[in-house]
Amino acid sequence: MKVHEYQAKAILAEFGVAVPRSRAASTPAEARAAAAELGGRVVVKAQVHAGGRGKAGGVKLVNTPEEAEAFAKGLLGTRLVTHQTGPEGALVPMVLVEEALSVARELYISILVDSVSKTNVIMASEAGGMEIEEVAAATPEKILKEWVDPLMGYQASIGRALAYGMHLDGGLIRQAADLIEGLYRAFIARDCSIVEVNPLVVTEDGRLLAADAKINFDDNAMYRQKAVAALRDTTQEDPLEVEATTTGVNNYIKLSGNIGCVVNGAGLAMATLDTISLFGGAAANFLDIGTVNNVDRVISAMRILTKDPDVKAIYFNIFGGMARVDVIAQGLVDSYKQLDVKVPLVTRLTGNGLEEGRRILAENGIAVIEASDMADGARKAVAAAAGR
Amino acid sequence: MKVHEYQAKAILAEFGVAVPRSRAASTPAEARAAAAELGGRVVVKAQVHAGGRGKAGGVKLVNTPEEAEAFAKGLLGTRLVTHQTGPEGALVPMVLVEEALSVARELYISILVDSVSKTNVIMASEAGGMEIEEVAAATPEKILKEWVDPLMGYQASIGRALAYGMHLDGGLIRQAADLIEGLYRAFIARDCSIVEVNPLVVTEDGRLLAADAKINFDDNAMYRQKAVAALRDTTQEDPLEVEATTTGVNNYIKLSGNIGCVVNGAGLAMATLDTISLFGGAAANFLDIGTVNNVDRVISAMRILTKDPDVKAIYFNIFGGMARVDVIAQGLVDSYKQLDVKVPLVTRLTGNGLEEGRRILAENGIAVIEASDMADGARKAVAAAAGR
Amino acid sequence: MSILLNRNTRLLVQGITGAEGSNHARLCKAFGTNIVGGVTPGRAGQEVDGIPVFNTVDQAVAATQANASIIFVPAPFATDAIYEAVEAGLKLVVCITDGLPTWEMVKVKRYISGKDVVLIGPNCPGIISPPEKAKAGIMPASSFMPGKLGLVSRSGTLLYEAAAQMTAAGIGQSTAVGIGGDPVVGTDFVDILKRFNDDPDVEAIALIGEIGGVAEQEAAEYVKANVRKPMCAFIAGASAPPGRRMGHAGAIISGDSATADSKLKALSAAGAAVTRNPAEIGKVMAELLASRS
Amino acid sequence: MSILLNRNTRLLVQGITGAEGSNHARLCKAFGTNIVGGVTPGRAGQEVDGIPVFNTVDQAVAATQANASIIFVPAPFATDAIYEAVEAGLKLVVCITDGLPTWEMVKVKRYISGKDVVLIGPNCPGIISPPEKAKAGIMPASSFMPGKLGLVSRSGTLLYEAAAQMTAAGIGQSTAVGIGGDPVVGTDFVDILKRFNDDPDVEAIALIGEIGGVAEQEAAEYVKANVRKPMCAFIAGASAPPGRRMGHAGAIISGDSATADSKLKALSAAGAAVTRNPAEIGKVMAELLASRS
Repeated sequence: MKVHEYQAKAILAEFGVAVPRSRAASTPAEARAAAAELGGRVVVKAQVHAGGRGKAGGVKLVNTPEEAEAFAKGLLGTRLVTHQTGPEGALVPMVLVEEALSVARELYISILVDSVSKTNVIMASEAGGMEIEEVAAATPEKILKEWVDPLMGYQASIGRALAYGMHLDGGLIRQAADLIEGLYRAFIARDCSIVEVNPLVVTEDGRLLAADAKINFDDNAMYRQKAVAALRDTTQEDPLEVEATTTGVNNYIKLSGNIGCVVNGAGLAMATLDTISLFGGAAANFLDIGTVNNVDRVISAMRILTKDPDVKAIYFNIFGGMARVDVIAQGLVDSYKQLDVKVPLVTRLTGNGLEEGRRILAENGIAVIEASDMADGARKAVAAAAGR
Repeated sequence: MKVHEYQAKAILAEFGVAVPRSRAASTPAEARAAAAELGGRVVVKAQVHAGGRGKAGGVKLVNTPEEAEAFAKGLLGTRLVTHQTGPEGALVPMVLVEEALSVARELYISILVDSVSKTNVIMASEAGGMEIEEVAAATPEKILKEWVDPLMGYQASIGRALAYGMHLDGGLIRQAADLIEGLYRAFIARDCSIVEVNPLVVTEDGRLLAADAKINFDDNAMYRQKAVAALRDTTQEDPLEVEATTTGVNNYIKLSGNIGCVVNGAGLAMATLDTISLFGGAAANFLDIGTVNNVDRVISAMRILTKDPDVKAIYFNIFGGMARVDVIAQGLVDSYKQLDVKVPLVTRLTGNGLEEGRRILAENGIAVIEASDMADGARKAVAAAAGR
Repeated sequence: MSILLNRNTRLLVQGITGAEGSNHARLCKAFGTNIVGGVTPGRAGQEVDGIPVFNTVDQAVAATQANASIIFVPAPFATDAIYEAVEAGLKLVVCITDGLPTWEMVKVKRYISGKDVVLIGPNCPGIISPPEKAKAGIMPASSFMPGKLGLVSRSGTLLYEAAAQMTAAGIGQSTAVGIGGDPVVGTDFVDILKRFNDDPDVEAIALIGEIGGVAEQEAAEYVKANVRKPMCAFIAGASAPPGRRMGHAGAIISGDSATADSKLKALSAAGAAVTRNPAEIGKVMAELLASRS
Repeated sequence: MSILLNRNTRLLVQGITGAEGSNHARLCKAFGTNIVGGVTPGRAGQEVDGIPVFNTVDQAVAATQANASIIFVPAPFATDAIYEAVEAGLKLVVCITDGLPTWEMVKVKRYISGKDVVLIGPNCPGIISPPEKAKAGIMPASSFMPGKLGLVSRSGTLLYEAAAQMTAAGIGQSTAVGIGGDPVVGTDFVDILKRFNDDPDVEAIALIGEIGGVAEQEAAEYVKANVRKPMCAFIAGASAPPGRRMGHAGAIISGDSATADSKLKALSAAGAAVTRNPAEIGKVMAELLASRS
């Protein structure tokens, strides 16, 4: 789960992380008032769940409250297109009005789980303000890494090592160590999957501030992070993806092809997409229906697929294990009763509950294009979507 | 560091531990008001830093606020003598007025560091209400132990294992698990060295309550437990021990003999007491003067010893290491200037700074009975204390 | 004839009275697994399909001498269930439960490090050993048959898929392990590959990976240095768009090394026969075995 | 000629710019110890007695190839100092600092378990190896002389006391270790006894224990099963009243096994010559050696 920059900064500030003075505004008038309160000269930043806002015209340094209001007016309620949003762009529901900083240096800090050591790693770099992937590619030696033992937790020497490694000195060492400790405490306490501060700014007057902040949260931990979960902004997500999560279809991702897929298991779902791709087709979505204990989730999945105008054929690839084929079949039957399914349905069914599932489909007269294996299913789905 | 029962219960309650309803009272009138508020039928308990209050007459079940007041009046400001206080007893500065419980069962729970596994252990027993040492001696199989991995912290299965092990059932399992988790969280968060609930009571109406509670704290952690440190009640300590801690002589313990000892190092200090004992004497105190960086601590130690009317001779056993003999010697010189030292002084000095130390003592005309080794010193101290 | 699990394994089912726990306890037992007990707090004295239920793992171990467990408890209780199993001295713990916060597994991974226990999962289908008639997992037994193949997969359903293809091609399995799709799992590919490589009864190995993480690259390094048995591999997610999460939290492409392509190349360079078609895993293995014999 | 420490040890001093750190850095160096650097954050570029100071242990290791450290930082910072040293890959860490909360050491003990590092202390006098002219500690060097005795003590000053008696009796020391008086220390008696027992250059062993805890009982068990070298022992605190804390938090008599008497009996039964007189430790050892030769 993602949150807006203003929400991320509020969370980090709770843990003592130094952030610029700022106010979030949802109307141009609020933006003007915020700018006035902050002294007039401010940065106004579009709040969207995507990077690349600056190049896309979503961030502006202004000198007066009136300019702040005007810029906010041009952003709020519009859709901002960045290189991360896709052509449809992302709705701007809020702007962040923030004190303008006199920037002496731009640094970088992030925290995430290291896939090699399987523990939390804090990365820092003197090359702030650019994408860390670019830094990693061009000057990997500029990326410092410190791992945190999960037993010992954060230790002050970790922050010091990174601070000295970024060639800070004097009072900035202590500021950096405190800031990094705050980031780490937030990372643990709020079950983050990534905390990224880029840039981390050293101001001309010797302050160290998280000038931008990005937090993603571990979806699996939201059951114990109710306050975080409440920050979800569904305007920033694909409407079908929102519907999926609200109807229990947790692993749905909208893609750009035309074959709607329903698969049980994430790995099999990915492999299904791969097979479709091998046969020259493209999936309209990724959908792992998971462990199906009742038919409702099948109906929810079918409802989403029938709402997607891109879908020209539906492909069910089910290997019955914890999920049973007969439950899937009953769900399909009920879906055809409740929904107006207009596109052809290809099924590749096997595993637990197969015989019963086949019987249910046949008895209820559901017209399916049966496939013998997952390659056959992909081939038939590609053909069906092409109208062949 | 120790605290009173009422303070221990307040700390545990912060962590969700179920305790009886109660009010602490420092005057008989407060005790009466508290009893009235709690319904009249209450237990009034003397608050002293010692066990064995019940047998010593410090605890009474009363039926009316007036009885509570009368009992409190007889206790407050007096000294209660229990088997743990010594003959001088302990001042009763407060009483705890507590709801009377209908007790169905008495259990036992404690948390401390296990000296074998070097990790925290939670002990539980169905044989509550008696000293755990007696249970350990008589029926060791009735003591359950669960160790807590410091990395994983408390896990619910630990409390369940203890709860089922004590043959609780139904809703008491959950109550016990919650209570034990609360105890553990308090143990860690407040840097306790022991948390003991004895008895842990199951009431006739199915509640599980910490009917008594004892907490000792890790003195080494008091720098980060300011709120706990503020609970210290010096009325419960030997006045000389209080003076010792307030003047930087942290490891002073009053004993029953007549040879005042000043030693550097806890092990050497214990060995010094052992040697005195071998020669038929008895130490008036244990005193580890630690690492002496200035003469003031020597003067403070000497002041305590000269205030102790039991002390008939003083024995300095110093092996200069981190502590230097010359600093000790200068401290002795200053002590003789500032204090009225009437008893003979035996010194056994060796190690770092020895020559300089001897010179300082000689130049200042301090009359010492020099000893060649620690046995010689003990022998001479025993003789000096006996007036020989 | 198998790794980790065999006919002598004495298996507990943690969460046995739940819907999934009771269902799969029955299925595992029906397959032949030596299930000696189940654990659900408050349910001691009950039975599930003739299997006695205990309140705690300790009590179950005391009564049954169990040495392994399979966990079906909900995610918020799974860390505790793993802890309880490990503290009770079980040597094999299979955690089927999905949805554990990553931080929980970071701690658990550190916790079991150096201990004499193998944790499989979480978010995994478990283990099956057809020759031993032993299953600590949720895989459909009908897709498997006894043989000499060692099969390991991050994905559950792809494990079944690959096994079914192998079985259809006449290639039986010695042990099949689903290690789980989460970013941090108890046992990684390398741990399982070592066991397969060291087991003289395993004559061939199949590995089913996914995009994201570095487990397949680590596996490739190990294979290159150590494995001389015939081996095939497939990596799911070649067609996944970068940066999106495909169900398994581990499957985010966060750099070049995490792509299906780089993983396949690494495994191929290590000597494995690789395929980009998940429908042909069995065929590739069969051809490889035929070419070797 | 020694355990843990020798003339090739490359020692760092953490907290070298403090009063104790700088003083003992000088004394250790004067004894002959190969001190290669010191660490105090913010003091990089300075020198203490010619020893270069670094901001972090990592930087010091990179510049000096240090492989050991001695810690003098105040108690609130000692856990971090130990962590920094261990993470930097040092193989020997000696923590002189006293006053660490027990919970910190419970965590540290678990943390270093299984790692390739030896932590001595905290609240200890450190290690000295007279034949190697190496000292990572605060003991007065004049009390020690080279020889073949392995000496280990919980108490610092009793270590000096015992060493001085040995030296006076002509019994030189190979290595002397003060393991520290806290309830939880990095290295216990048994760890040191094993090293002494395995070192062919150690011909005799002296152990100085205290009341409280079970370290001496564990030592006795090990000695009984393994040690055939001449050994003597003293336990401080025979005259201590039960239940009072005698300076060392570990020295609370909490049961029969924690008394001086039971510890002496256990060590005696294990074959050690024991004495109840701390002034006669050297004499007892000398008599034992004389009776053996």
